[in-house]
Amino acid sequence: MENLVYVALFAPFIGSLFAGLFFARSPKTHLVGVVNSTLIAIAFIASVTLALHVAEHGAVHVTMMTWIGIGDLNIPFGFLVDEVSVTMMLVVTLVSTIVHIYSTGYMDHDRAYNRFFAYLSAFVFSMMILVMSDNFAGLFIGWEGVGVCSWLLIGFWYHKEDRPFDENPSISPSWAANEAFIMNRVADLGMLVGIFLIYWNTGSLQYDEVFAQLPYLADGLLVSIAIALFIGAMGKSAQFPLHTWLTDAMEGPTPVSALIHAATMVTAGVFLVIRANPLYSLEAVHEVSMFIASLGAFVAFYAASMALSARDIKRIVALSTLSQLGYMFAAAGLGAYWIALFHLAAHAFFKALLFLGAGNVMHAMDDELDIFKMGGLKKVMFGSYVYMGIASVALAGLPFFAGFYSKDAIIETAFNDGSFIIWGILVITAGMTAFYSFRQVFFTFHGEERYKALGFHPHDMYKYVLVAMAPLAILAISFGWFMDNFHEFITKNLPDYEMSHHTHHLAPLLGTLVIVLAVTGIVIAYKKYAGTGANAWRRNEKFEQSFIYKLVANQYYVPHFYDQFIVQPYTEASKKFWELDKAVVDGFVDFIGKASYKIGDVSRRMQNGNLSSYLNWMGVGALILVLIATVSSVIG
Amino acid sequence: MDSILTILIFFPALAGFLGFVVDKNSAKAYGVAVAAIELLLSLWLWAKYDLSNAGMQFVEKVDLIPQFGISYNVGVDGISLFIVIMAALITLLGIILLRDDTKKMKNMIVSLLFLEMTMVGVFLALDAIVFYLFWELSLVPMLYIVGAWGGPDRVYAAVKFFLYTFAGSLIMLVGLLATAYLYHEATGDWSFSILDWYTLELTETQQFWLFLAFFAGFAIKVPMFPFHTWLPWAHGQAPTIGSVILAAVLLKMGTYGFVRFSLPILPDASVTFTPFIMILSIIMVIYTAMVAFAQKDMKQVIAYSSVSHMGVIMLGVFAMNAEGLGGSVFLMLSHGIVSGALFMLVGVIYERRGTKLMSEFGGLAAVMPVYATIFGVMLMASVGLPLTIGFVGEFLVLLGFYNVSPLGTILAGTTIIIGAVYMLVLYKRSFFGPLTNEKNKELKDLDKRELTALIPLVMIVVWLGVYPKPVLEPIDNSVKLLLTQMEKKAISSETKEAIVINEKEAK
Amino acid sequence: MLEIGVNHYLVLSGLLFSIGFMGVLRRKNLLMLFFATEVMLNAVNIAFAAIGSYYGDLSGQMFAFFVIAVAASEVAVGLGLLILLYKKYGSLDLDVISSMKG
Amino acid sequence: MLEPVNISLEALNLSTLMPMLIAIGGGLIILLIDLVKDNLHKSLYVMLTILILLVDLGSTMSLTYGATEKGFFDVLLMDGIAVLSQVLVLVASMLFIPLALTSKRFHEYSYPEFFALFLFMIAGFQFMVSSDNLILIFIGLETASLSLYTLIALHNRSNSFEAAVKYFTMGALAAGFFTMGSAVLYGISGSLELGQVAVAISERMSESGMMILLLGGAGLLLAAFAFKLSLFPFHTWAPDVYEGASAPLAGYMSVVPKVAAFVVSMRIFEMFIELEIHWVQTMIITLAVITMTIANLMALVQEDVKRMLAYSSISHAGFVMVAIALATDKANTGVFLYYALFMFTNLGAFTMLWVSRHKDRVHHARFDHPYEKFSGMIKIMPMGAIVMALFMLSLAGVPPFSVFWGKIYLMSATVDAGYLWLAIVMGLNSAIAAYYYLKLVVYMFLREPSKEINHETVYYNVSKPLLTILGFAVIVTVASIFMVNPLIEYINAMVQSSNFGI
Repeated sequence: MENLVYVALFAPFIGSLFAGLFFARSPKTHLVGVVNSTLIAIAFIASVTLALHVAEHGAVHVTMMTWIGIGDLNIPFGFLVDEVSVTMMLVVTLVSTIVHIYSTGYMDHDRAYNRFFAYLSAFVFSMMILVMSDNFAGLFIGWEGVGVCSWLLIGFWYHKEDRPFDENPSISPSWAANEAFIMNRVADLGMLVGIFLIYWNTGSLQYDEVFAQLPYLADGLLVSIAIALFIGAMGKSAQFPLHTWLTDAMEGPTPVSALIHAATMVTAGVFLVIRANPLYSLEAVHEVSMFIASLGAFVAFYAASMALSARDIKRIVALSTLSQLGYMFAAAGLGAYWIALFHLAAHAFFKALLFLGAGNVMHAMDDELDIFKMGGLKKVMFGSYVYMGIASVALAGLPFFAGFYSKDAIIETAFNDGSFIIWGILVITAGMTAFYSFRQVFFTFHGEERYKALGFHPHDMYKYVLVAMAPLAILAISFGWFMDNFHEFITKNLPDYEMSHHTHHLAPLLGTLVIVLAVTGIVIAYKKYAGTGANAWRRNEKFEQSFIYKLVANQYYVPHFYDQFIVQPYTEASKKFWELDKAVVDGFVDFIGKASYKIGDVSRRMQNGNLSSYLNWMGVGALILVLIATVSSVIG
Repeated sequence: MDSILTILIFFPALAGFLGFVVDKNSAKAYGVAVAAIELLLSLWLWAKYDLSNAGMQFVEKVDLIPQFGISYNVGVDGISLFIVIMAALITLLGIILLRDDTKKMKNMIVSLLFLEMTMVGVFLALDAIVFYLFWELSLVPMLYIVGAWGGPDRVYAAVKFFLYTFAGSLIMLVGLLATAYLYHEATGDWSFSILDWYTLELTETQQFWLFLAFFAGFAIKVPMFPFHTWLPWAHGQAPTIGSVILAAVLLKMGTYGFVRFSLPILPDASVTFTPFIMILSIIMVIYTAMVAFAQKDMKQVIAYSSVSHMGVIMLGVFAMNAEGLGGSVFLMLSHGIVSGALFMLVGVIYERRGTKLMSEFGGLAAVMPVYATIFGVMLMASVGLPLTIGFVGEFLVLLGFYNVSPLGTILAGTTIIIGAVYMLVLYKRSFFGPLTNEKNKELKDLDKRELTALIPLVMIVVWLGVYPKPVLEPIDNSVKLLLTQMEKKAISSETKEAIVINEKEAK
Repeated sequence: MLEIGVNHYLVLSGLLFSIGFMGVLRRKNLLMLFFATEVMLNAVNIAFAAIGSYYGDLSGQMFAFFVIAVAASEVAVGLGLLILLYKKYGSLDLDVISSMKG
Repeated sequence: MLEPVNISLEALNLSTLMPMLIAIGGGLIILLIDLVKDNLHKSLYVMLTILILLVDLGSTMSLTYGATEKGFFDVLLMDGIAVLSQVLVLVASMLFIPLALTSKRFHEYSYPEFFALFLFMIAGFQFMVSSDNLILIFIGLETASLSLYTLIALHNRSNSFEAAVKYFTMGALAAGFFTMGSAVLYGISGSLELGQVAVAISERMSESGMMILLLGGAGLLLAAFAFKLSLFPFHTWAPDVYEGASAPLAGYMSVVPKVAAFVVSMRIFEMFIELEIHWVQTMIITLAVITMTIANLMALVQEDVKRMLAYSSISHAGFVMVAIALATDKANTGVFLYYALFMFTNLGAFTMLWVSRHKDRVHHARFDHPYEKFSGMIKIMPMGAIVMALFMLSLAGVPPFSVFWGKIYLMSATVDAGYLWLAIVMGLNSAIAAYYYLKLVVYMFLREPSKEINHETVYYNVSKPLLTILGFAVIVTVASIFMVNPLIEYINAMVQSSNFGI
């Protein structure tokens, strides 16, 4: 089994090296796409085998070698494949495989095809490290690794120029990439602090050793650790207020958005909280957990509200991702770790599907993103329509689709916990989710064919790509059916979360409420956006001028705020500091030099060449001597 | 071979003398050959280095001025071993990177070889005066290199560099003399041997003043805020090779001095001054990173970033635990490799375009992909990406210092954010975006010469990022020994408490 | 009747020395300057002679003789230089002889 | 009734007088040779002078220094520092006199009187250092000074005359100070022997008004020696005299008269300090600090290398003056060590100037050696530039070159005496000084040569003897690290066997 662990881990790495070292400079090599996809598939197969093994025999733990050993610190490259990590491995490798195959089609015409695969496989490798590591430092390697890959991939089309903020809120791919990286770094500092706290108080960074020590630590310390680690999670999972990078990250190629910014990397924060469940489920950190849940609920609503008015097809999906991440955090914060993980997996499948579908649309529409310019596309790209439909249904949480089971469980959890505010927000958000996701579907595929006037000639994706997407569609439909199996499997490792009888009793009622809200949302969306001819949607200029709309459309002015109150002051301060550095710090040094020179210049005047004044100086000197002597003898 | 250290120190100088005879067209080849031999010698030293011994090895001692307690005394331990190897490596790669049409090539090679002697000498010296001797002597070739091959303000920059460091080190010299005097008072013998000084017990007041005197010399060399302003000048005007060696090796002399002198000789004062050092270091980290962000010139960004990273190293030195101190020694290496490489990279583009202004560039990734890739790797190492060399040291330093001051660590830890800010902005401005400047459209990617110099660095960046153990282990041993010595020597109980002696004892 | 003691000699010597010293400081003519230094040296001679006789010790007078001898040789050398200088500059005014300065 | 004066030859201990007699006799021989046959080439006189000095050196070295020897009516005092300083004076003279052997003719060397005067001057210095009798010190001082004035004037330029006159006049004033100071001491103690003066002072210290007398005496004597040692503000003659004198003589002046004056200062002022008259120490330290600082600052703004070196010599003297205030054995050792090492570097630097001495002032209307003259020298004569740079670095105190060892030894002595701040001031002054030395290095290495400079102009005056001397200076400057230990050992033994002060 150990070998399989390495296979799962290093197959993507080999793919990355293969593409990066040998083919990076050639324009496009089909072989790269095939080889890399195969290698990821191998990793997937290895993960499946491992999952079966874990289900039967329990966790596999391997230690490859020491990484950092100094003082009392000993960090190995150790990998732990248990129920939690194997679930993540499955999700990651499955989605990655499909995205790889998808990319062979999507990136077909890109001149940096090989480079793309090198980055993409490297990302999978980093993500595997992140989920498989058996210690916090290893987790951090993956954590930063996915950050860099994300930076590379968001900025993949680096040659695009910057556009003003009003024209394009994400300015340019390279700008968005930097934003993502830097914002993640802010959170990473929190994570590092968490790691430091853990090390200095438990003497280790290994999960098992750390968790075993937790009960002996002081409450305040536990709270600090929990907060610090969660700050790290907030960055990767784009929780408020570190969320703006995620929507801007949509500047990257769509497969990237599907893989990184929907299915895998952004869930790393959730994964961290789940991984650290022995910490977060402690009574001492209950407040922190509650905060996580509340923040999750808030973000769920906050992101959904922005999605209501968004026009950019990818931004809508990104915001929905954000919203769903909120759900996951809500579950995790409330202690329902396994439900969070379940939603994580389900979300990965249908969100990846949704993104890839959106990618198909973009591909067809020559990278046009504005849904106002689309409409009626179902005629020309039926396959994509079906996929996006399925994904949206799953996202909206209609019965029998994956999202229904997982999301419903989260909402139920909130109710069960007695956190009715959270529950209320989540329920409302569920309705909003249904509305905006179908708003997008209807805008794109139904209604007037607005694109025709603009001169687009859409066509659907390659057949094999559509076929490759099928597993995601199947899982988006059926994943929820395996909830009980999953429950049984995962609770060997994660604490179980049982609903109370009372909740159990009310569950059908609650579920119905959510379904009703969701259906209502869909219906409204249909009425408004799916009509043709006379019923067709018209832009409501007046509404777009209203404060609420503007607030939401401008992302609550948070990016403006960052620009005005962080970026610009920082830039200004930096310039001021530079001037200060030159004028004062360096100026002082130069002043010493200049002053010395000046003193020299002044004192050389005594050297006027006139013997008479020289003699006078001697007289003065004798006087000075006497003066010094007198003063000195008087003083001391 | 018992006298390997002597050979290591004086071989380059001897070769430099003989280099006067070499024909000027063959000078570069000669330089490469000599530097390569020196590197091999240093690697051989590593091979022969006894891992189980944390103390000084290959010690040689010859009395020079017994009347005054000065002797030629050299030795190597885990702390200095790798810095020496790095110095040899960087010199070799720097010489390789020299363009064949460099004017006065022979003078350049000879100066570099002399410089190499002084660098190696500083790190191997176990006698304070011998240390000081190499320390000061290193200024001379550097003065020439900056002054003769530099930019328009080269003379100003070179003289500023010389005088500033010279002034500081003279105050340090007074400190060294005072220490020798106190040793004489205590034992009746004159000795400038550092190892003898390690056994010297000083009162807290004495330590306080001596620390300040040492500080003057080391802090300017590091350079610590607010004594850093010579550095941007020197870097801004120096030729590529000058900047590379300055950043990679010469700055390390300062931090090495703190490790070799201040800590073990003055343990109590070191602990007393930790808050002071911490504040200065944090200012260094944040303030200079911000100044770096405001720069328009690529090289200045990297120059200021050097200062910022040196701040992190300083924190590690004063962490008083093996994690932080060992981390900072490792960070000295990694900063040497990474900043050396970054200066080389800036030099590459400067040679092609004659400018280093970021506004002149943009979209370079399209025409020079290999260059952009290597730059990217170094950038990531510079911002401390795990599995690159930059992470290990930075992580350990911050980890170690957290035990001293959590708040300080968090403030200094912002380096991972603001470091990323200026580096990424630099990268974006130069390499990303559309290729608009006509002059950049015909730029050639890296040639063989440049690749030969840069690829080894890339390999080291990855190798030591993934597998730092061969380097960390000797460092760890020696650092633990040093901390044990400090603890044993410390007189105040606070100091003893501040020093963390690790459970796993030094061998 | 006033007894002339050693102190009177010393006061005289001090006065003469001061006069000579003032001369050195104030005179601009080189020749006058030389005279002023001679005055100073002679003042010293008086002091030596007086003190020598006060102590009954001969070394003071010896010193005085040597000072006279040295003063004579100084005049010899000094006048030689003075003539050379006069040939070059045509003047003995100190304000004129100041080509080297700074 | 007159008694016959009975003096046994043994009591005279003539061997103590031998060194001076040799120098004087040598000078007379040279004059005699000239009487017999004129128009002999200068090389003869140079070699003759060296030989005489060699014999002189031999006779000096043969004096035992284990115990203090008195001789010649007890006015000569041949103790350790007397022998040591004579050795220094003689060695320095032997090294400087061959600089007369230039390829170009110079006025002064065509007169054999130059060499005779040179030898008389040395005799003067020898008298000066080997006596604790104020009379003999005065005689020696004046003999040496009067010869020196003449030697300067012999350079036969209007600047030289001006320099000689300035030096002479100020010297005369200083002689006045010295004699008056001596008179005061004589008045206090009734003796001109320093040893007896010290005894008398320590006895009468508590008398009222004594301090005022001492103040006058010590002040006047310090003024006189401050003039000799060119301490601020008595230094004003130095730059002009250096500029007016020939380069070898200027170099010579920066070492030999100062060594002699330092020896006398040690005898006189360390006596006061050991009598615990603290204000003498304060006076000296203040003078030393002001001197090294102001001279350094003034050297910064010089345009001529020789004038810069003049200021630098002043500064070095201030640096060494600190040792007098410390009055410890180590400090006194430091004085000799410093000058022994400084001598070679300065010899080299001034020889380089001499080598490049041109009869026309090509580069500057007033100066012989402006900085511009050396610009780009590395391109024209690389070895010359490197050698000159070595001397400059040595003067700046960059290890391991010679002056550095003197510097740290003195600084160490300062630290040992507890004057940490003073040591730091000394250190910082070295840093300031580095600027103007570097300026020359910068001109030589980092500037382009100006058009009118070629090999000919900078190597104008070169000759084999000069190169030999230069080589000698380089070797000592560079390899000084190996000579420091024996030097310290020898000097230390000498200093410890001396008997000055009380």
